[in-house]
Amino acid sequence: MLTNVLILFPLLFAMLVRVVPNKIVWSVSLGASLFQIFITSLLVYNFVDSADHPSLTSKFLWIESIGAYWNVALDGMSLIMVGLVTLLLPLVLVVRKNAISETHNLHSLIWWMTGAMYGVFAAEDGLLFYTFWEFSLIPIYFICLKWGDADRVKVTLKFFLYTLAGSLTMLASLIYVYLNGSSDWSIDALYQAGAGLNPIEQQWVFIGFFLAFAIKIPIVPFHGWQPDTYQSSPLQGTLLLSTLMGKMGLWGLIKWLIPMTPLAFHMFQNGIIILCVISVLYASIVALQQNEIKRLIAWASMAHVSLMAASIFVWQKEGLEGSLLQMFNHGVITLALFYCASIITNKSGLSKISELGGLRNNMPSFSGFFLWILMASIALPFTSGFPGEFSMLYALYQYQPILAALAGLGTILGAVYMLRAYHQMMHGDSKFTFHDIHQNNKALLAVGSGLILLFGIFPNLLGILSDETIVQYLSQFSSNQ
Amino acid sequence: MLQLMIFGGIGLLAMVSEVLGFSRIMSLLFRIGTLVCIGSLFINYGLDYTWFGNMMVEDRFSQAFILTACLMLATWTFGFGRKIGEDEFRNDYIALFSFSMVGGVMMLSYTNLVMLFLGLEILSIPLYVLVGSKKRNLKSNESAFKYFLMGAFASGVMLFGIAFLYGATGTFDLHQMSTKTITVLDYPIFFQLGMVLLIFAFAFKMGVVPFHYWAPDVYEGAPNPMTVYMASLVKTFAVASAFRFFLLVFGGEAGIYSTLLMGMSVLSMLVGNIMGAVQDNPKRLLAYSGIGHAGFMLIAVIVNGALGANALLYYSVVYSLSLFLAFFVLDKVLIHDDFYWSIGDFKGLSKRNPWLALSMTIALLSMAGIPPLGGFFAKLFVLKAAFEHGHGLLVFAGLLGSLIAMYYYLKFIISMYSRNPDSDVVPTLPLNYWDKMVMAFIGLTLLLLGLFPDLISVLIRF
Amino acid sequence: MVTELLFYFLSFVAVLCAIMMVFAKNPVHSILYLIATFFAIAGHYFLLNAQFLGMVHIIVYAGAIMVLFLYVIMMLNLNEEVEPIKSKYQKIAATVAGGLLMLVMVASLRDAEIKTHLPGNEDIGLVSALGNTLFNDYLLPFELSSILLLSAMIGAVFLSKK
Amino acid sequence: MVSTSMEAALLLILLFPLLGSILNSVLPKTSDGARSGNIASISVLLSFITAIVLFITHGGFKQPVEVLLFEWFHIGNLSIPMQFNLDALSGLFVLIITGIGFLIHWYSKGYMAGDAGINRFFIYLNLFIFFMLMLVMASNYVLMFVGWEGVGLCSYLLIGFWYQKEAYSKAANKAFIMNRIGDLGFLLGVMLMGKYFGSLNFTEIFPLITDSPNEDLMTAIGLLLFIGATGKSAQLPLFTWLPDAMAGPTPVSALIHAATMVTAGIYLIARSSLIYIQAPVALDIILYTGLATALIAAVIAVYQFDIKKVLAYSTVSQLGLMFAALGAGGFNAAVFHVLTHAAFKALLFLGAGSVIHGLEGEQDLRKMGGLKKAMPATYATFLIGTLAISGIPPFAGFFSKDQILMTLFGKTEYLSFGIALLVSVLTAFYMFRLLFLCFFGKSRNEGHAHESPSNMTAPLVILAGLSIVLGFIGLPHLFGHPIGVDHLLDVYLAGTIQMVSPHLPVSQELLLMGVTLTLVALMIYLAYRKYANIAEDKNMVAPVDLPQRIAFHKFYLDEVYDAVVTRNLNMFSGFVNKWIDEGVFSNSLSFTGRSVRELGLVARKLQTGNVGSYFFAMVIAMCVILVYFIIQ
Amino acid sequence: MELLPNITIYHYVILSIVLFCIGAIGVMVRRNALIIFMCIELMLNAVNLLMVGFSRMWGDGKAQVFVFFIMAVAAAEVVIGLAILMMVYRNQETTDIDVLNKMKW
Repeated sequence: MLTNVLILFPLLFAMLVRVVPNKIVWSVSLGASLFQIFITSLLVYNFVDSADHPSLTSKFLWIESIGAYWNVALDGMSLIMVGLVTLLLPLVLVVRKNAISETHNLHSLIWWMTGAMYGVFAAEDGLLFYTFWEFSLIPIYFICLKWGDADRVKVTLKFFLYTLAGSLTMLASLIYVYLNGSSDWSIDALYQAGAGLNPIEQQWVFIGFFLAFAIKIPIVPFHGWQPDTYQSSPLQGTLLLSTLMGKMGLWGLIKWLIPMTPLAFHMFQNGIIILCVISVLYASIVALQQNEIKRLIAWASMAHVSLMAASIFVWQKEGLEGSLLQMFNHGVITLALFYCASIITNKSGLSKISELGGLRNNMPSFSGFFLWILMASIALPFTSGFPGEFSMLYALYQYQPILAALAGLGTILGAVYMLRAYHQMMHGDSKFTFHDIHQNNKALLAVGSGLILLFGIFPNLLGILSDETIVQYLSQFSSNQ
Repeated sequence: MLQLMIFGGIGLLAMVSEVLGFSRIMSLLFRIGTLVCIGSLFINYGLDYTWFGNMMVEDRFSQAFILTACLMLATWTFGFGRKIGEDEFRNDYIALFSFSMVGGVMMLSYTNLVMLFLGLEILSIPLYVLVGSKKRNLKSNESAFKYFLMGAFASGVMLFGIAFLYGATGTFDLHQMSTKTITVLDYPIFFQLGMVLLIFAFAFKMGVVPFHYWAPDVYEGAPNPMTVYMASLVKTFAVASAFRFFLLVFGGEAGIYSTLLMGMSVLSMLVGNIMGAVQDNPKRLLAYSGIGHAGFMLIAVIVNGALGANALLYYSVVYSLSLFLAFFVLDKVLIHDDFYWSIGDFKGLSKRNPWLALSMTIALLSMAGIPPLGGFFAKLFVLKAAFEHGHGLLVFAGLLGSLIAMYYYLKFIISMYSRNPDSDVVPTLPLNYWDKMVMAFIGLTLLLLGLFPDLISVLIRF
Repeated sequence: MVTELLFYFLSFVAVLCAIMMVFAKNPVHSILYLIATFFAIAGHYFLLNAQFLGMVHIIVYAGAIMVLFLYVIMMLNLNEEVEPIKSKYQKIAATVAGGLLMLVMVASLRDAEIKTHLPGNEDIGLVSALGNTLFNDYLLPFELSSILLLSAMIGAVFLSKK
Repeated sequence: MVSTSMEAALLLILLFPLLGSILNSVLPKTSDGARSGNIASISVLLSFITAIVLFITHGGFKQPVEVLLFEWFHIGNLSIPMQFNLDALSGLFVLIITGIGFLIHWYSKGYMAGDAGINRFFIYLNLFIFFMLMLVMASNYVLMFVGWEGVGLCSYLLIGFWYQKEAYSKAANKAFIMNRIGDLGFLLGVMLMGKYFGSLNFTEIFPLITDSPNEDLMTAIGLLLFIGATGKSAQLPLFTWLPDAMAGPTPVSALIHAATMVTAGIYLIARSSLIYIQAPVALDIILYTGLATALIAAVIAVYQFDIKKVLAYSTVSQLGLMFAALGAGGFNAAVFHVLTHAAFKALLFLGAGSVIHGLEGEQDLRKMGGLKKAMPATYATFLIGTLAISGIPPFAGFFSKDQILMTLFGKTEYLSFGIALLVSVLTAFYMFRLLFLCFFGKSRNEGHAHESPSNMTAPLVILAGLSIVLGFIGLPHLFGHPIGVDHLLDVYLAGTIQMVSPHLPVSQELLLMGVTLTLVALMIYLAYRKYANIAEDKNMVAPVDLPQRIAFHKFYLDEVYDAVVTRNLNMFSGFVNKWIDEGVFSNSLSFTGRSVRELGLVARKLQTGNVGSYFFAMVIAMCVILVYFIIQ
Repeated sequence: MELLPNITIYHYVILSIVLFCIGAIGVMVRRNALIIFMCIELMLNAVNLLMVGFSRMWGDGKAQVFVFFIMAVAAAEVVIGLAILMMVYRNQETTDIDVLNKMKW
């Protein structure tokens, strides 16, 4: 029941916030995000109390004629994702809070998106999942369209159509699975129906789903929309896209794709892991050439999420644990990175790495935060980037050592492009005259850095939520395979 | 039958109202009539009637479609009726609309080809006039002219088809024809030729490729309320009558004829949307999108049966509502000379009037099939039905078409939200409460239908 | 035998006049050719024992409709050869397309080997027989066709109002 | 958890430097930075004292001390605990790190005085100590990797300490990235262990190894770990970062790039000695890599003119020797050399720092000379350091180097012994060249050299003392046996690591020592002849003939890497970016979009607006469909 | 009495197809809307003829009744069609379809 509140409150608030006066909208919606934090902590508490606590699930008949239910449930895995959304929501709300027009519209869209994402992570019903999945596309599109930079029109068009194309193939697959099942959209029924399909059918269903998720994640060669979109979006949009939206795709892999098509999964597993590893390397190599700071982070992020996808596809406890951990932490790190990028861009008015330089002279404390976040991004131990990355590589290693080694090259390349960029932007003689960042920015960065440190040293805070669930979840499907 | 009489009666009353001096309450009467129709349908819902020896049969299908058609008409009057009601020729309009509704009702409940043909003509003839009702407007003239010529041509084709069907079976009654087709046919060749020709005519009326040529030109030139009427209600009548024909004659998928329909459907969804992608005139664009949607509805016709009926009903309702909303906004925005309409007129609409922009967005997203708006379930039902009958190609084409359609819907949205208004337009577009109410009503209905699609599908469970 | 000859004669006249109608330059000529075609068709009706229909046909088409056409032509001053000729290619293409349609339709009757002779039943074409059918089985359409005509009337009046 | 004071003390060793670092970053900055220097030094000193106390009270860590804090994270069933332990080996390293570390902190207070970033400097330096301690105190490989990467980070930060100079921060990047390459090998090795042993704790892995030998597996693990070591300890082919790392402040070079961090590779391999003794192939590879590195670095060192570069190459060369010792199975010899090397190389670096400080930043040997009088204390200590590294008895270097040579000789591989001998002879040559160029002859510097302040020279003196005495804890059999002190270090380390204690016949051993010493003395004489009395720098311009030039340019290794790796990588990524990503992916996307548009533009041509053409099109469509039906 | 001994239904079918297609050709060939309209009337007549033929074939009057309706419809269409033509002519002074193509693409 509480889960319903979690999902529906943001959607409701998205409407309410439009009528809040522009002056106080920021604090009101921050207050509401505190409410979400409260709800989430309550959920976590309930979950820890008992894994099948009644407040975590809710099921009503929705569309009788086709057997669709409002069926939401949270388990250890989805709680991590929900936690991520909840945690990042206030951060997304407060970044650059004064630098944007029509704040209440923006907040409304962010809340809308948040609600939809909760729905995606909690849905246990195929139709509901798809509904939320698509539903989350609209607000982010509008955010990018309305507040993006000069290229936004072309870029967002590409983004929207690209992701929609994926969604549509997923829709086709979903319907197909549903039709071969027991006229029920619930996830268990779909699992059964999917597993009952013959290999050829499963392959097609798999491809349909995979396209949707691969585009969202994104994995090369389905990434065409990503760097442009990250670059053109306003900061909030970039944050939502990079930290949360890509996770929806990964979540889809875990929750929807692989369990539903076990045979096809076995057929494609190897190929897709190889594809993901190629994607890691490809993204890293292309990142070497980037001169736009946001693009650089976009490519780096792509390398990371590809690795997550690879490790999910290993479909072992190690991989799932690692990737869930990393999904969470990558969210935090990427948020912080993009925030840093926006600070640099706003302070200097430049976004080309080669045009910047010597910023460390101007912004010593910022440079410290930035370096720490950057190190987290390249998975320095004791940052939150490390445990997940290590686990994922480890899982990949269990699967095939060569692939782990190749994916590991990505971490080397990561160090190369990140440090090179840091060097070019921050080091050298001072070129600018502005001063260090404002206290508010510092506070925000401190929160981000603190989270990075916290989850770097105590990654088990997340592990205790998900471990049990993962074990159960995997054992549920081991018989199918 | 009752509906037939009510609409016929209103038409007659409208004719004589001028003479007898109660023309002022005519539009009220029209509305009351519509409501009475709705009420009567609710009262008798689910009861089957047969009139005049199988000339006309009221069954669940026709009742569901007539009911929704009346509801759509009520909504249409609600949204666009005022505009017409202020016209000096309002009684002519009311008479023509009533008569065309008579034709529509006939097309929804026919069991005899005579009724189909007459219904089609009774529907069309007022439309020819209504399309040209802006008598001084060159575009309106031209579109009436084109619509008339092509419509008459299509009537000829249809009649030719009916003649061949008669030649093959010796009857105009669909039930009898059905028994004949199931058993041995005397003249299979005539039957085939007749079927094909009849399908051409249906295709023409539905506006599916390759008989769609009239649609963009006519939709563009017709006055907005008429365009909406044609694109929503008339299209529904056409598709539903085709559906009914296949339902009564074949009782389901129709073999090789279904293959033909499939081809048309695929072409419509692709060609309509691809051509829509290069349009700049909003009305034309929506016309092409309508061609794509007709392709979707045709899928329901192909699938047929209860499944198809449900999908078709839902689709037509949602599509009509979306179209109402879109045209309502269009009507408010495109107020200047109609030869230079373009999507550019929507520039910065969100700044000029956020309500209009929001409504347009809802309408477009619904048409595109984004959940949780009604359009999503419309597409879902259709695609599900197609998949259930193993028509993967249709699903593929449908999805591809939706994707292309999204592209040009986004052009509107981009224009509305991401551009600044031209300096020479009125900075704000005022709306009165009535307008807002209409938009809110339609928009919320679309949302409601998306959240609870069963609201519609209960109507048609046979 | 006579009727057979008559059939071919009437068919010939109908087709010829139809072609002439299509290709005549002067609209008035077209109308006259069309009237001739109608008469030939009426002849067919008589041949098929549909005497009443034949009469009605002549009255409605030749008498009413064509006169209306003629009247409009006069009113609009279209009786001169004002129509610019379509380009030759368009004409040829159109003719070829029409011919193709004809060919295809005829071809679609390809394997019709049974030569169905037309049975003789004189009664059906008579007024009383038709009246029975019309007012029993087809009462509803008959009544509804009044609405059709009414709407045509209203439409015409509406369109001709200034 | 922490249950005894012993364990608490162990944690304290770790925590003091971290606390120092945190304190320094939290407290507001002072203008001269004296306070931060004090905090930093004291924290390390406290660590050192704790370590000593622990060492004494715990009987030299004969029994390892372990503290399990909590489970850091786990991968499936593989648990990675936050667990620290101290045994003989790590205890020794802790002492080196904190001891030398303290001295260098102390020295840095003087050296860095007045630098704007002194506060930051001490934060980094303390952090470095923390991570270095973590590296050696970790009880499993992952935690060790934390320290491993952590010191890499600090090294990065400190090399690029003067970030305004782009070259410096480039050098920092280079160091970090090269280390990363090695780290990947390390990680893969760790994963391989995890896969086969189901654990990464030393205490759990090592028994398993001895229980079930598996040479192939051990070789694979050994080689992977060694890749990690080559990065961190600057061995071929990844050593080029270390000379560049001299961009950092000199104390950093002394602490990180000579005494401690670069020996982490030795520590790693010594720590994993159980693995290596089962992997002879891996050992051989280590041996030859070490020797090759040592030789090449020594040759390069002969031709360098930058005082710190000479020392850097010397470090590489000495590390090579240590690896050679490891490769020969002499883990104890390597550790011994680490110990002595830490003392005298720190001394040399700090001495060089003192010289540089005295000459106000001058590092070029060609512009020094005759400093003997101006900087007597520095000269004296530097001389001791030089003697130690050259292997002159009774200085520390003599004993450790001797042990390495013996170990190699004991392996009866005369090639490797010969190379090692050559290296140690070359060491004497280039070190004395350095000494003569720097302190002898006439001054070639315009400025007025001055002696460094006492807080800089005091550590020098202490280190000089250490350089003298440290050797005696590893007296060779030859000397130790008669007086009953038989190699204290070996005794201390026994049981912790595998070791080889070669007992050559006395005569043979004496002969070897004699030969070595003779050659060394010859080299010193040659160096004296050539470099001691140079007044002008005219005959010391960059070498002209080809072999010299090659050596001067470090065998063009950087250029080769640049040409082979960097440039190709850049070209490749440029290619991928331009042709694949933009060329194929972006264009195919926009092509799809465009083609839909084009299709629409073509299709709309059918919509001519002319009714006749519509009829025509419809009739054609009808024909087509009917034809289809006829064919059916 | 056998009125048409050697004339089969196919004769009528083919005749009406021919007439229908001539109508269709006319629709395509001509530019004068009025003539096009007349051609459509011709097509309707071809249908009528076919209907009557089939009516004769089946010996059934329904088709002839249908023809009445067709005539009624034709009449209504003519009325409307000519009214539209007049309206167009009033505004544009032409009934040439090549001129009445303002809306296209």
